[in-house]
Amino acid sequence: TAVVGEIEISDAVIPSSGEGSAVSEPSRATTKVLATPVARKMAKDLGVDISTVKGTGPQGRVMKADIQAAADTKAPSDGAKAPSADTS
Amino acid sequence: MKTYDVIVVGGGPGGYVAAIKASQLGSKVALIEGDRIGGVCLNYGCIPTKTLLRSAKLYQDLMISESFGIDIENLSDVKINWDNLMKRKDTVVNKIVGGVEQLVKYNKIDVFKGYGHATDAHTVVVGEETLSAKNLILATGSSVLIPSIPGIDDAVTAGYVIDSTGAIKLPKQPNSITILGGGVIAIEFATLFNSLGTKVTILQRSDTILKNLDADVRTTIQRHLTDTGVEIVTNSSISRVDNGTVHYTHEGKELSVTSDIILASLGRTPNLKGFEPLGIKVDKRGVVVDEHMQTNVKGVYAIGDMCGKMMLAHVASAEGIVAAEAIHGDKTSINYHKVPSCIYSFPEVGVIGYSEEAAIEAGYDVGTSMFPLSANGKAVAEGETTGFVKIVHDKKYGEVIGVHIVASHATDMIAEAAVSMELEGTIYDIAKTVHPHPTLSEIVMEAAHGAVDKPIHIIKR
Amino acid sequence: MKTYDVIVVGGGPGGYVAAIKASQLGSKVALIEGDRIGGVCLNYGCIPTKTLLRSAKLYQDLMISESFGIDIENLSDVKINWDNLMKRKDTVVNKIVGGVEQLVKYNKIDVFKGYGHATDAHTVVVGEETLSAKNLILATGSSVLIPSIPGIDDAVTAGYVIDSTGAIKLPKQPNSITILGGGVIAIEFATLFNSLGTKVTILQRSDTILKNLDADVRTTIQRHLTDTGVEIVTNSSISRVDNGTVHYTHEGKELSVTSDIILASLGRTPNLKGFEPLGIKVDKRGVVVDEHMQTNVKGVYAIGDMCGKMMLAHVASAEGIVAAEAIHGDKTSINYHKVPSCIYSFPEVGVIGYSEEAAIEAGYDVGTSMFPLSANGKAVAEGETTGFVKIVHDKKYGEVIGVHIVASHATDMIAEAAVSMELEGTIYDIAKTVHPHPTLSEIVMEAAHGAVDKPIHIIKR
Ligand SMILES: Cc1cc2nc3c(=O)[nH]c(=O)nc-3n(C[C@H](O)[C@H](O)[C@H](O)COP(=O)(O)OP(=O)(O)OC[C@H]3O[C@@H](n4cnc5c(N)ncnc54)[C@H](O)[C@@H]3O)c2cc1C
Ligand SMILES: Cc1cc2nc3c(=O)[nH]c(=O)nc-3n(C[C@H](O)[C@H](O)[C@H](O)COP(=O)(O)OP(=O)(O)OC[C@H]3O[C@@H](n4cnc5c(N)ncnc54)[C@H](O)[C@@H]3O)c2cc1C
Repeated sequence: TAVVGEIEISDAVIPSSGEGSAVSEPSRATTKVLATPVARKMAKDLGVDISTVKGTGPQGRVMKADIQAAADTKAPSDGAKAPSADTS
Repeated sequence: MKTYDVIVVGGGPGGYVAAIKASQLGSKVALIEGDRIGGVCLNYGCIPTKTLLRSAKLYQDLMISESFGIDIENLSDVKINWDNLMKRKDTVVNKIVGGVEQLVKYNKIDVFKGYGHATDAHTVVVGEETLSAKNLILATGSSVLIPSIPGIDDAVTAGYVIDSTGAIKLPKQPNSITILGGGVIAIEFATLFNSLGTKVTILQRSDTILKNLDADVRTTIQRHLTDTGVEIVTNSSISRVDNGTVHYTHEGKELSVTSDIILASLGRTPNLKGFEPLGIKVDKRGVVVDEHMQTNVKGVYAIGDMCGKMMLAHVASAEGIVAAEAIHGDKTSINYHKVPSCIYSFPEVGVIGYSEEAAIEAGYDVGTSMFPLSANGKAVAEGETTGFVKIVHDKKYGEVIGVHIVASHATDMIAEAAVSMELEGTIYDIAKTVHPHPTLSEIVMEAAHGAVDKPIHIIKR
Repeated sequence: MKTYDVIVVGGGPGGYVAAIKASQLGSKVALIEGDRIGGVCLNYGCIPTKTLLRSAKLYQDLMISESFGIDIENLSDVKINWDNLMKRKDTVVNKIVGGVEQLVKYNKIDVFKGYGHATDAHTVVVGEETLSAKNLILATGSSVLIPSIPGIDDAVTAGYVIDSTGAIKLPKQPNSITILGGGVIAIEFATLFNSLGTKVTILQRSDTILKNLDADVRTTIQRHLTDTGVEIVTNSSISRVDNGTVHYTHEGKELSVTSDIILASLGRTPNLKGFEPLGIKVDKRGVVVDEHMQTNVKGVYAIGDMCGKMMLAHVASAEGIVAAEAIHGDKTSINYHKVPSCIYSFPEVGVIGYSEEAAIEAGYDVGTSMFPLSANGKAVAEGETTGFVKIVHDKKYGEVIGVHIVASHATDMIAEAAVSMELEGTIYDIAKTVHPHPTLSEIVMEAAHGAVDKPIHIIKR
């Protein structure tokens, strides 16, 4: 029989062989916060712990408006504004 | 001896992008190229094939122009001018290669013409020159693999068997072509020649073309190719080549097919010659690298086709940027599950992430939703209704983990999926996004609606 | 008297989608339509124009097929078959309208044929029937506005002046056409007729066509139309119409243009007849609604063109879903700054969000980045290099707030921007997303790179 190369150029998907998929297997064990990039940046900026914010976007995604609202409600009482480390 | 911060060997889409990025980040960069800047992609791959496919699509549309209300008195007055086809391809390639040469120059990169070889991890010799640098980026690409089939060497010598580089510069249009292999490149050439009126036969060893793609994509493309006249023989085992004749067995029968030209598209192998002294680790896919593209040898990086991860130009470029950034101290990486790939068949294919099968295998709680192109207004208006979109999602959060599009503009459409996945978008986000009417992209939204609940524009029982 | 949960008046893309969504959410729904299901969009707007434009594009490509390596012995043997063009358009429209009729039926919606009028907020009369419902969704759309120009009424009667509905069913191809107005519809018809070889003149009152669009888009399209033979007269004031002749003043001079046909594309006005008893508030754009599409009258909703927010089919549909959801108790809304709109010119236009001017006016700290299509490999391969992408972002977090694309496939490409903006994506996210090569979508990534720092593929001084 013909010897056919292992490697096919521009082959669309990485085969699920060990080495290939090990590169980038996502870690799916942890619960994550669905949030938009802008919301995350804003949370860091305004010292809001994003994991405590209830998202109003699709499927509870935290949107920038949610962070703004969280920052607005805590701002008057909370003068210290400890910046949150959570930037997941 | 000339000293640099970074030496890049190979000027393809991996190497030249790595060189530009490294230079933009402040490194002094040398780029060594033995052939032409642009590599396989610009000179023999992506660009020439897409240029020819553009003409082929026009020819195909022209043949059915009557159905669009445009009459051509004598269709036999319409002729493919092979010389002009080739000339246009060369013009396009030269223009783009010239542009990249300008870019490289503008970015103050020293270019050395010639094939380089390394004497150690910091020294590369090219012609009379010896260059030294702290970091080395290898980007030498891959070459066609001609398998050892009895008779094939003679047939190559006699000009019957060619590779993709030969296929884009044929002196005249073949009446018939046999394509060995059923990967992406094979399918693009099948599309090209079939549309231009050449009789095309595909001999595929396994039971399907385009293996690793989602089953729905595979079967749709296979059926469409067959419907438009391409002969596809799966489960075929080639026994011997005799000039233009390929002998093969299929379902226990000894068969043969004779054609003007045989295109071998059976795989590629990494270009490693001249780098043996480095002792870099290689497995059966290619050079082994960590997530920042560094090989087992410190300061030696490898990117692109030679690593064999996903043999695509944009992957080579993205890896080039990762390598340049790593050298600069920025540790970035690529999630290959978020990298799109395309087939420029008619209709086109654009896919990203997990196929349904692969997602199940990876342990996701998989949901899928499909929406056919035939229910899309723009597709009907354009008269191109073969295709669909299929969204694969993780039921946990509704995160989109795979998108598979077959549609006339699928290669443009897949960017929406890529950016959605980069942003960890869910089916809810895509469903909520207002898509313009009438566009093919509406099917993406409809499929997302279908995944969430109910699509508007289909009868779903 | 028949009783429903929801009565929808008008079966265009606003009304039929609202009806289907309401039914999917469990309501008993009546849909009243005086003409054909599908409204302006399917019958006289989006679909027929795009069907004709498909043929026009093919004809245009065919005229330059030699440059693609395809020879046609006698270009004069290529003829537009106007009857077949019209037949194809009708076939496409009927197919899609038939599909929507099926959908409506499948979703168990009672359809009443005829023009309805309301006697109060819960009662609609159509023909012999009186229907009652707790909620009313008005979706009656808009009609062409023929301005009062001396002589225009006679010219309408004589068949010289037509509207867009007339323009898609001309009995034969005009040799020349004068288009009054420079909005999206005007530009699409200019593209259509110009590509088919009709002499086109546009008379525009203000100093630019396509006002409200980003200045770079406007000038690119205006220049391209002019370059391809369309005569555009801006700052023109029409004084009188005399059969096929339009008299106008331009830069103080009295001028005139005579053509076979005059297309009036000067605006549209909401269809409100029959709903006067409801006392709904209307301003100069149309019916006034809150963010859930409710009018000032409780239980009476209005959607689509009659509200005059963005006169687009996908906006009407999205508003229909919002209204149906509001009735069902889900308070959703639309952010109109995240709704794309398209122009099917050659090249196409796809835009979303703020133009540079509008963003500055709105008080953003505006950053912009442009990347030209001429530096894109796929565009060169396709021979269609007119265009660019322009990304407008808020410098604070890099959020993308506007994307403006001119490119042959811009209408497909804008979906990427739409989903990015829906997910509050930044220029960093788009730059990081691996885009497939070679595609037009790479320019989006390059522009994002340019916004962040430096693009790879351009000489940026
Ligand atoms: C027909 C065809 C069509 C394709 N279409 C597409 C497509 O549409 N989209 C897509 O994404 N991909 C496509 N590909 C794949 C794409 O071309 C490759 O993935 C891409 O070129 C890999 O880039 P690279 O930089 O790793 O290597 P290459 O592009 O192969 O470049 C390597 C360069 O290194 C030079 N070189 C090698 N050894 C040395 C040395 N010792 N010293 C100096 N120089 C050296 C070579 O001359 C070459 O120029 C196609 C490939 C083919 C064959
Ligand atoms: C030439 C042209 C091209 C266009 N191209 C595009 C495009 O490419 N993309 C895009 O997004 N938009 C396009 N538009 C705009 C688009 O057609 C409208 O925005 C869309 O149709 C509005 O939908 P609607 O449901 O609000 O109203 P309509 O589509 O106007 O539907 C209203 C319906 O209500 C019916 N009706 C009215 N009064 C009554 C009554 N009293 N009783 C019963 N029925 C009634 C009418 O018969 C009609 O069918 C185009 C428009 C034109 C004119």
